[in-house]
Amino acid sequence: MPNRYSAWSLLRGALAGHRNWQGAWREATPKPRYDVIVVGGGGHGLATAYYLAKNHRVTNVAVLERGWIGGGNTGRNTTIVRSNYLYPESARLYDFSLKLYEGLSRDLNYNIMLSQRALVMLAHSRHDLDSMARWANAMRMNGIDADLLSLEEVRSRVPGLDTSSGARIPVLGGFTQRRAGTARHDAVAWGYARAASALGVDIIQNCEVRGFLKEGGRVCGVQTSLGDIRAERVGIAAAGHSSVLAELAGLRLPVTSYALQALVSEPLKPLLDTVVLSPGTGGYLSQSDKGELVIGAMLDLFPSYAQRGSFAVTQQILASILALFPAYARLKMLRQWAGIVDVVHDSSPIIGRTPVPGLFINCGWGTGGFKGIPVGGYTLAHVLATGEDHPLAEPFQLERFISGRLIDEAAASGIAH
Amino acid sequence: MSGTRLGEPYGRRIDRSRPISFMFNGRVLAGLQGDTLASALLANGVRLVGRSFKLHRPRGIFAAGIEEPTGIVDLVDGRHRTPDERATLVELVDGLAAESVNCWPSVGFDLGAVNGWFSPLLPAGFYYKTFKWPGWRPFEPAIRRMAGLGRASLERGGEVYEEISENVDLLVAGSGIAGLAAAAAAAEAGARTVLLCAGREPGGALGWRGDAEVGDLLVRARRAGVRILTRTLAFGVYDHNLVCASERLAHVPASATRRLSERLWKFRARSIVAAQGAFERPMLFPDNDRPGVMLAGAVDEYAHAYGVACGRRVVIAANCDSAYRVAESLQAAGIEVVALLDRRPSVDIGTHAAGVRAIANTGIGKVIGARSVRGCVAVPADGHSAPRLRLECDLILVAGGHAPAVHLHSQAGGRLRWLAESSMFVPDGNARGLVSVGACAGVFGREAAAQHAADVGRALALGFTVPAAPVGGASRSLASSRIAAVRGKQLVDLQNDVAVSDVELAARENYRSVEHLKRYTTTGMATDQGKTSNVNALVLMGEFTHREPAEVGTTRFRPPYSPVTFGALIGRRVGALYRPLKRLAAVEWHARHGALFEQFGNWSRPAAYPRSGESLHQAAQREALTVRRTVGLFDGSPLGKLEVWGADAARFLDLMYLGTMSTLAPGQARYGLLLNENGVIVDDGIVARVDERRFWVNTTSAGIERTAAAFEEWLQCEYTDLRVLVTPVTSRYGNATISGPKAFEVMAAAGFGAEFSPQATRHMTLHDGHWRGVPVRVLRASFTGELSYEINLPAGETEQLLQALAEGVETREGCLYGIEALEILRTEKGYLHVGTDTDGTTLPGDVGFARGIDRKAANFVGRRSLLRPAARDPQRLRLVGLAPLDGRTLLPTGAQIANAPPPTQTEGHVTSSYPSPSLGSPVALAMLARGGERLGEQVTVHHLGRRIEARVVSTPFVDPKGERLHG
Amino acid sequence: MDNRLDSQPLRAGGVTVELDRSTRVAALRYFDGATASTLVRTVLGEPLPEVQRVIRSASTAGEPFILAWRGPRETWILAASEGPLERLEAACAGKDDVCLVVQTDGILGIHASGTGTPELLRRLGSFGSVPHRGEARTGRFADVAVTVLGLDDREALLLVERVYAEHLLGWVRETLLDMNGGE
Amino acid sequence: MMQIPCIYCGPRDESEFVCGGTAHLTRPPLESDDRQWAEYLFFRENPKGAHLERWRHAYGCGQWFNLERDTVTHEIRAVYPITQAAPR
Repeated sequence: MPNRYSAWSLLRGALAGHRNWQGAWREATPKPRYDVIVVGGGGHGLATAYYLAKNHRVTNVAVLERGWIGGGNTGRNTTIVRSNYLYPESARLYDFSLKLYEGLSRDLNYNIMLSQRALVMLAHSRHDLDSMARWANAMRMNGIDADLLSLEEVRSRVPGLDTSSGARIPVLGGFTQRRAGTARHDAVAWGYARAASALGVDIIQNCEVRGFLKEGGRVCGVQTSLGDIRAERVGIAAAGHSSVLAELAGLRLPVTSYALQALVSEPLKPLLDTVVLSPGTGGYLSQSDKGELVIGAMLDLFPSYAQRGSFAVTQQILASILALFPAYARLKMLRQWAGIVDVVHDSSPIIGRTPVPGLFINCGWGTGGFKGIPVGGYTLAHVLATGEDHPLAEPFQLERFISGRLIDEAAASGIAH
Repeated sequence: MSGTRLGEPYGRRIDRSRPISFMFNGRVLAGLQGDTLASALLANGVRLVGRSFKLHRPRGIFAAGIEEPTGIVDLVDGRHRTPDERATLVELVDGLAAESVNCWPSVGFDLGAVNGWFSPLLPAGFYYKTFKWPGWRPFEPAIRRMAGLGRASLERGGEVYEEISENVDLLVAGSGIAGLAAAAAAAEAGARTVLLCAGREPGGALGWRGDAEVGDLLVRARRAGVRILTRTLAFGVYDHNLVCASERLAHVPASATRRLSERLWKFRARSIVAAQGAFERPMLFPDNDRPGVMLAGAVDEYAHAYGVACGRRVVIAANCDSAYRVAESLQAAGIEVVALLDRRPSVDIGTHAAGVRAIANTGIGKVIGARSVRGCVAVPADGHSAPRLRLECDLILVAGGHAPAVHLHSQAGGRLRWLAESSMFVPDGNARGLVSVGACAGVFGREAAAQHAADVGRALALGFTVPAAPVGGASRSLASSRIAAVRGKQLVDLQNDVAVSDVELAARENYRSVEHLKRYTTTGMATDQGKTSNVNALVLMGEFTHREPAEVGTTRFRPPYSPVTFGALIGRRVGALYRPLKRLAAVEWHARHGALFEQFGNWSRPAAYPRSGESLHQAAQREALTVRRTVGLFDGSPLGKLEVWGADAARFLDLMYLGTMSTLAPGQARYGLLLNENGVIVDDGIVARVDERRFWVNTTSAGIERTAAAFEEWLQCEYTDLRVLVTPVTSRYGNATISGPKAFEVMAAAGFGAEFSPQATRHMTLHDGHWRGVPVRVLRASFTGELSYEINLPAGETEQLLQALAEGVETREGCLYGIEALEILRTEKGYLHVGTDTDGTTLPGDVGFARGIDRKAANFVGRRSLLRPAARDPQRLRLVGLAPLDGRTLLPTGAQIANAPPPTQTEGHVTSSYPSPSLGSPVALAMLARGGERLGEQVTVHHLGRRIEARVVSTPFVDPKGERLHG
Repeated sequence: MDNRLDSQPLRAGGVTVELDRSTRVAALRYFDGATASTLVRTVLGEPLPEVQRVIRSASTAGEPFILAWRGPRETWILAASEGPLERLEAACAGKDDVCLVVQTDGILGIHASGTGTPELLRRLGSFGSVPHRGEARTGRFADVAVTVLGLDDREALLLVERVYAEHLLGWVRETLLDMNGGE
Repeated sequence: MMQIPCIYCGPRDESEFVCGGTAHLTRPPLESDDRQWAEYLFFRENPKGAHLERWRHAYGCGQWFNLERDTVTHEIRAVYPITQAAPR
């Protein structure tokens, strides 16, 4: 067990010049076979390995990461956690995830800096107010906290917002989920990696999966840049590359990869202490603990695997934020990048079995993957350990695209989710 | 005093005859025209400029350009602030006021400095190991107040921005000797060439030394027609050779007055030349962050360009031959070089400086002075082979080697390789469409750089293959300048307080990837993005994990190369111009008649016409009642309008709509639903046949662009053999809608002939005619449930028609009515409002439009999806009428329907709900599971904790048999 | 609302911009360009313009008009008087392969002339959408779809759907305010 | 931001266009089974590399056309009419 993290251990470390700390996770080289292989060392993959070991005592597990753990979308998102969903199936899934987040720092003994500073969604028309009333009531039906906000309440929570009557994008009020907020994305990946490694999971970086081993049509391992590795069951949790891996296994997914951009301003003293989302303009932002405004908005709407993002979309993203916060015009963009997200038609994930025996998939989270890390890992671990879908994941199977039982949150709420 | 002005010929950029006064932390200081804030502060001997991010250690000016990590200030003008400005880039102007950042109450006495004492408790990533109980939130406010640098103001200034695009043959980014040589040669070979110079004058490092060859190149370039843009920095290389640059125009501090502040340039270049030079690497030694430790090249630039001596007695810590040139240059300027401590063994030293005491194999073991350097102690590299040497000095220069600015090459997708002898990453071949020249290509020999750059310029202009870069000339430099034996905090990232011990801790805890190193320690994540720290950090990680720097590698280079103002990136897309807001042709007429405008989609339209003292809702109640009783006038111009024409138009519309349109006779009209391929309702509207080959199609005002695009997509991509042409005409026609029992009376009074009487013009028919010589297209259709005519005419005539009809409406105690009243009227009739009652999951069967699908021949859009299991699920939500049991309480829109208190499974929600002025009781529509079978059932409606009993009722609520409609 | 449609001409930065409300506009729609071209030649004496080209009626012909390419199956006809459009509409009656859709009032012209015109257009449009002389280019101007006719090196006609005219004029006004100061 | 070669108007900024996703999908008849219908609507190859896709010049001539574009480098290798069969 690596040393526990606490104020005391930090004090002991200081006295020993911090030479006493062990590796956060073991640098492992692949063994020839495991019970389970998880392809993808991002938040979802590492959480899957952790819950396999913790919930199901399956510890002969390897997480194979092409580059460095947390280097895919986990390291590229705007770190927002929330569960303001309309449909019961999504509400249960994402609120279970938020509940796991609420206990995660203690569970992993690693501070993921969960800051439940509330989400404020802005209403720009009376139609928006009506749909937010439906949203808030639906969430309460699902047992999730949600309240409407008057214009005055929005003004007090969101300084710098242009709420003047002549504003091009008028603000009439809003809706809030108090338990929503942000978490430090890197810490979520490293926290899960450390805890999984401590329970026996092998975390193998710079190991790219290039093919699948099959016997009688059943997946029994993978071909990698570090040689073949066999396993009873293989789970894919590699958002952005889900289709590439599925194709290697002879499987076609209802997924298209798009770049989702994010950008940060230079660091500022505290300015904004809540997460703000504007369905009308598509823009959302929060201020990180280091003081940078972390900004995101719409997708680059053409298929891409390039983690860059189009300059024209960067301009639209900033225009949507400055339409709401004109005074931010003089702030400066420090850095801009993009993650590659799996977009499916109904913007809901796919977690469970695939038509290929022995192969399981966790993908399709679209622009909402970070908030889904704990439950994505929890439910993929369940099906990898038991062969049966977890009840929470039961509505989110590949089959829904054939039966038409889509769970279309974006369409229901009318925003580009 | 440590800072003073040098006499002529030093200070090529300043004008000694034009003094400038400015404020720093409330103190009035004097600078000169041509100074930067940094050079002026240094000239005034100001050493303490700010406080570092985490440990609040004292910080001074460190560099002279965009790589400045510590000289960060806020510019202040009353309520306006411009945060996080690099003092090295701020041009000094009269009245400029700057303030230190990240310190309270003052930069001299900063409470945050207490962090310095606890630094052993604050190693990299300390916050991951604690603050877990009772949770992070309680600790967060204090941590956030400590972090961050500048303060943003919530006051919008008067500055505006613009954007310009330009095609060029060759774009050169960087105006040193290499950039100028490439540009001149290319232009002379006939290429349209633009040269971007980040500073006020081209010339680069040699320029501010007054180098003659650079002067000649500049003349040649201008003569050959090179367009030189100064104060313009290329910050990003994007797809297909797009280079974005920002040009600084105004230097007056932010204020309320309007002025064009910055211009965004977008260049599409056939080829790009990167010539942005190289940064200087700092040296690693204890307390190397004290104010008074500066980059050697920067101090040389302050002397030559600004005539400022940053100190009187200098010690240089070197790991590169460039230190010797700087030593000679400062000696010549009358600044005493006490000693040059060269970290390298003598065999690596390729030059010497006349009259300078140089000691090989030696580094700095200790810096004396907390707030400002007062001296240092030299120690041998192996720690014991020579005595420690105390040196009195007021300035320590660091010359740790060079780091080529490979940012644009990397952004364009270029690869890098490690040049071991000079310990630097250089471009490995050229990226697609971008060639690097000069120091950023690793070519440091002056002649080699100029020659290669000229060859590249000519080759690119003439389309020849580009010669490879003659990399070299940067002398030998050790990868690591650290001396193992010395103790004390040695800073790698000066702004984020990342020390050598933090890199060691990262290695020990297996955060060994260069990306993990960056994110765990935050080195390279500050506003300078690691321009002076990245190489030292990755070399150290290599040392601690027994890997070569090439194996450790660099992190990804992301735009922007240097931070860019948000406003400059979006140009004119501000305020009203953020997104087009569509207005009615007769907008002023409506305003004169008391319209209360609101936004509906991207339209601004009258929500109601409140009379004095009336609220919006009271006005809407009155207007709705008036339409039922006498007559109302409504401006329907935003309605989407398409002309669908051709021999196959009828067949095509059968493929697009749920219902059958091909059976319409000329003059007949029919209501239709449009689905997407998933069977979901996306739009609705009336289709009327004008003649055999021409249809008039109405869509919702929000759905017109989507519907027109969908029709074009089907015609161009799938049904390519159909002879149909679709032409949007929304803006061509104004639309005045007159509705109510006296509707035709008003039309007649306005001059419309008997052919439009209710008897002659039946419900759901279309008639073209004339009114006062103007062509009109009259459609008798109703969204209010009353006798109703929609009169379309050329948009320019709308106001004349409205005025004529309004006179007739007034004499009959009618009124103008807005969207809110229309919503009440259509809800009373139970008419569907797509997007309000329906959402992205509603199928036609859910709202009573399932009849007759199987009788239809055409495989219309979405039809196949209606056969899927999910579409036939009996549990689907159906549109129903809902009325409160007590006949009084309004059922709130968005309320959920469930027969048990939350949390429970919801059975539906209220979609539209209004008090009905005609009935004197509330009417509502709702989507309810198995709605069709639950007529008469009592249900409970839940809204934010309140519960209201209601009953499922049939619709329409008013005039169920539609006698008023067909009268 | 400072940028109402009926505002006076704008003069700044060496360019005059005027909203032209009198032009008659119609869209000629067809399946095959050749047949439509012969019809137009017989009625108006000019063929249909090639891709992204403009044809201006000879000065000698009675009522002047402009033909502008708008797409492979669409050409716009602009005229100061009703005559040319009415003659075309009559010629199309009964035809099953070509038709005329009147767009007057639906499409407005914004006329820009003067030495500053290229500088103005560069600040509204982007690569490839600013026309040279004799060209008709439709592109993204001020974030809306605008068809720009290059009437002369220093003269252009911007054709925009009426509902977007106010937005385009607002963008032009802001640009001219700053062109006075700079360039 | 890419530069897309419109088949009629020539190269223009990507912000003038709308991408219509994978090209050469044919709409199955009404009698197709639920799986064939799902393949048409949802399941995509989503290649990392060369991709045949549809684009529309929305802010220009309004026409659809096909591109072969690399989804990693964004290099555009071919542009051909919407009605033409896939190259190779």
